[in-house]
Amino acid sequence: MIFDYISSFLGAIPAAVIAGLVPMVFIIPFALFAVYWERKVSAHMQDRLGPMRVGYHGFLQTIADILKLIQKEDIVASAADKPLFNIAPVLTFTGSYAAFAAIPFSSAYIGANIDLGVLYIIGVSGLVVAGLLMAGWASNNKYSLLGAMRSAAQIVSYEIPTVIVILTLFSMVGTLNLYELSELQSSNMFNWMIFGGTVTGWKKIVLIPLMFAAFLIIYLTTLAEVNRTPFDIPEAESELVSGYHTEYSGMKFAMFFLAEYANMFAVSAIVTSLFLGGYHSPFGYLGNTIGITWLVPIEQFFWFAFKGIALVTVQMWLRWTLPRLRVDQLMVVCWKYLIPLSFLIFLIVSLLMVL
Amino acid sequence: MKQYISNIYSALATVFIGMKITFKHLFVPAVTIQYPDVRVTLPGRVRNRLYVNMDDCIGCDQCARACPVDCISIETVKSVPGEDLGKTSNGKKKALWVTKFDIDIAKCCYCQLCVFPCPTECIYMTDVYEFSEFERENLVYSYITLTKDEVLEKKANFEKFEAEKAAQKAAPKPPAPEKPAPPQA
Amino acid sequence: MIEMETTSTNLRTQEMVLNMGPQHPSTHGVLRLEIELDGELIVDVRPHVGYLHRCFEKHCEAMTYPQIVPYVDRMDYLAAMYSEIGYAVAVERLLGIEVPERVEYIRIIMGELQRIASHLVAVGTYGLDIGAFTPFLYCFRDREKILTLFEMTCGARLLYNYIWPGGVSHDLPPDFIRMTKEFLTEFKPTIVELNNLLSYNKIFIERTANVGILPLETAINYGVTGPNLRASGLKWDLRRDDPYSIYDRFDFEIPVGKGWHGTVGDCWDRYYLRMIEMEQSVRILEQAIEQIPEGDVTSAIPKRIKPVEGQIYTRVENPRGELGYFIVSKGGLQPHRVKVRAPSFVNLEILGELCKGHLVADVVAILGSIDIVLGEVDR
Amino acid sequence: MKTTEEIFEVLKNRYSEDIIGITNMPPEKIIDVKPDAIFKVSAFLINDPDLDFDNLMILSGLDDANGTKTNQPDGSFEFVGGTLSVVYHIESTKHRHKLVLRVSVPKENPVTESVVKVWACADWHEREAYDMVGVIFNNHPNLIRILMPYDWDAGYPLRKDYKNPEFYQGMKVPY
Repeated sequence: MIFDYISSFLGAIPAAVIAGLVPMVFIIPFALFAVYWERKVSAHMQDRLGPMRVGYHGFLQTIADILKLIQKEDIVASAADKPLFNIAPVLTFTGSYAAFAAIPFSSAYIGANIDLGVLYIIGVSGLVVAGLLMAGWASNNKYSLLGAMRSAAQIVSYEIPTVIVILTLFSMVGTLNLYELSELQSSNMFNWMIFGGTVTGWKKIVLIPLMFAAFLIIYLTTLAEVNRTPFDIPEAESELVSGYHTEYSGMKFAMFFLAEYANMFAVSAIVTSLFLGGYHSPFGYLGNTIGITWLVPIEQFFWFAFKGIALVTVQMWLRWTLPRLRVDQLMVVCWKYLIPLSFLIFLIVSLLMVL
Repeated sequence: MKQYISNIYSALATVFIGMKITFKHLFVPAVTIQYPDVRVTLPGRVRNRLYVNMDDCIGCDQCARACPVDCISIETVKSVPGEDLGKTSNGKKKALWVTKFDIDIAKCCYCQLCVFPCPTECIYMTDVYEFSEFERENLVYSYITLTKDEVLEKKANFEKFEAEKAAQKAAPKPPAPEKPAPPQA
Repeated sequence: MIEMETTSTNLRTQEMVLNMGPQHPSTHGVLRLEIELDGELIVDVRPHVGYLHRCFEKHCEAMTYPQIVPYVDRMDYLAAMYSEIGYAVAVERLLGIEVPERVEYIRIIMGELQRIASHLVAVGTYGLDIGAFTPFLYCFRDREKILTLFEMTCGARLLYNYIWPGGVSHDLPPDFIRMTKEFLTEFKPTIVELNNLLSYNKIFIERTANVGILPLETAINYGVTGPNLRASGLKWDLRRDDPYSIYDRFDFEIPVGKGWHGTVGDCWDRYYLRMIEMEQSVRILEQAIEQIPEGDVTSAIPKRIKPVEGQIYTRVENPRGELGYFIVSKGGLQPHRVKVRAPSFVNLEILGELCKGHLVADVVAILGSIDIVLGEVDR
Repeated sequence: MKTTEEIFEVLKNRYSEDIIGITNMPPEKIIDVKPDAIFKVSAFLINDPDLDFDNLMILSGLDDANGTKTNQPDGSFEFVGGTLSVVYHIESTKHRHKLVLRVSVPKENPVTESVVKVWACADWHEREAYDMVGVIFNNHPNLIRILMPYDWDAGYPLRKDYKNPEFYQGMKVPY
């Protein structure tokens, strides 16, 4: 798409660079906004006001924070493994950034239109685990190590139900290409996968609760993959201080932070693309009605960002409501509840599709 | 199996109840205030920085003795007959020059124990609570109204008076000595 | 209790010593725990205290009796009113003086308000330890209201120096009764809300039920008191069992742990007991506010406290347990020896016993449920 | 409910050698016990069904300051001789009676017996008494300092003749 368009007159390599930088234009403002948004949401939930001093209602607070983080001294603990310590935040951020390549922001923009898009995203976010493990090991801190071990176990386990749910969808639509998946859910809100996709008749009625359950499962598992409450045990500030990034400060810490918020959006984007109609509007497009076709992709981008941010908001809402699970209970939730249930859904849906 | 399903149900149900509560609180007005712009009105009995009204102080040292952390230090010099120190607002006659009245407010524990024994109610706690300093020495407040020279003068006066008194005492015994006896420390 | 077979003899893993504290977000102050870990499983916990030692007992020996009161505040800074009540009761019994009726009522009102405030902190920070941030702020919002009431009365929000041997420093301000009534009506729905938000949450129950079970025998032998003892099932409350002040005039219940979601004496019981105790405190307050007589509050304060030679141990039911003062007088203006039986100090001893065999995350849950204040442990 | 005198009679009949007497310290009455007998007396007190003292409320060490006072030229003073005491306040949660026991040990050789095996909560109390007053409890599982730093070697702070050291680990005291 955008890559093909640019490479037609600039050549492949500059096109790749440009196409690769486009998500950055989105992620950094998003992260700045999301941090601000999280503070405000949490503050108002707790009868507070949150940041109010920098800019209108503290709107520029995160920019001030970033400026502060940039100015901070880059501290590396003397007993730390320096190369690993320095690579880890970059690797973590790379993992979450690379996931954006296959996410269709609108019908006109998708970084790379890969046929195995979903699997690519799942695979690439595995890099995050490597980054976290590196950070935990290289910090030479027991809390970091415990946090990293927990997060590795957690992320690896929670990928299983995610993939099973994706498999369920695959058995319904026969494609793992996120662009095609999004296109399948076009034209009508009830074509969204959460409402059973394009399947018609009695099957759809049976599918709706199943799909709803599948949506809940994938939302929970992705929540666990980005280490958010109630699954934030790798960071668990009350027991592990702050887990794998205890020893990080300044820009390296900011990298982890950025990666966390980028990841939050990435998983919400996946859930959106898979279940909530991707970039499609639930109502139809203004651009089509008034005949300006170039407005449609922009509207689509708006809808995509809107759905993504809405899901991110729900993540925040959960975080400021719930306590945290314990490490063994986390595994219990995954292995005893989510995996059997997702298998069950997978079986029923596959049977339905065969019928 | 029943347990399994009820676990799922109770987990989801309690999560939703919790989410409902937090959602309700999104629209509750905040209870915090924007501090330097908005300030709470403090009740009348509030205990913050100590203040001494030196016009009323008679230098009786009772507050310093009541203080559990010894943050008040008072030094006084007796007045010489003929000097009029005035009266306090509740009619007590002053008899001492207060040459030192320092409160180390950094040590103060705001317990108000110094306020109660004061016979003239000249030491009390105000509602000023913003008085941080960069240097600890600046937190030692001196309340005396006399200047340094005056303090020296009063001391000298008193010493002279003491010396005279000693001289008078000494006078009747032997014939008057050439020099007055050295003043007692 | 988690059973793991990996610790059997044929698979010996190296133990890791994790140093938790003195600066750690959930040790509630400067407590240092030396935790021996096998993976995430706890083999041993050794608490090290003393980081907040301020020589309270040594100070007392150089201080007159009224001067000790501000120091007493600084022991249990979350329940300073109650520390003062305990001290005042001890000195009064040593001197053998009676205090006016109104003073007793004021003390009970202050004490119960303080109990609510202290339990709110306990409950809120416990939520924080488990990972729920929001209930903590709701608790602090209500605690602030109580502190405002205290500020109206004596001018300070945290360290009051209000209850003196023989009386109280000020009479109640004119608005106090009305504002306390308002607070109580506002506060009752908050308990329900807190219960719905935190206590009955499935995740919270999973984290705390059947964790850190304290059997009654062990509890008594270790001298555990207060809500922790009652959660283990013994109906033992000094307000009723060793009455001081005028608690025998009020109608209130003493809740005991029933193992609502697990075993008797687990973390959830200890936590939930504090919730019920807040309700009971509200009950006492409502009665006390109705009954409070008029009168003078400073008349019985002795001008000079100089007890004869003797010694006394008195105890009161502090929000955390049995707060005892052992005062030895040799007939001077200063006590010969003051020793405090701080409930947190004694309750903290069972931590090592409770933690064995649990996970690291449970240390936080258990420590939070014991509800210690380090200022009182270290004195 | 039993009064101190009744319990004193019971103890006197059983351990006549080890019970010294009853002291009146108004408003409390104290039973004095010999240092080397406190363990067996307390074990009897907790095990006897009529007494059943299951709760040790407080264990406090104190310096009696009853030796001969010698003043030093620099204003400090020292007590030579005299005793240190350990006071046990115990009660029964079942029968609701209370008792005060006291053990006095000479300051030169302040050794008594630990009661940790009887009341587990005595552990930290005894460590505190050791830390502050310097009473040594035999058979205590882990008798180290508790509130003071583990390497505090300037003596026991709650003794009346305690003097602050000039330096602690190279730092001036007071700072």
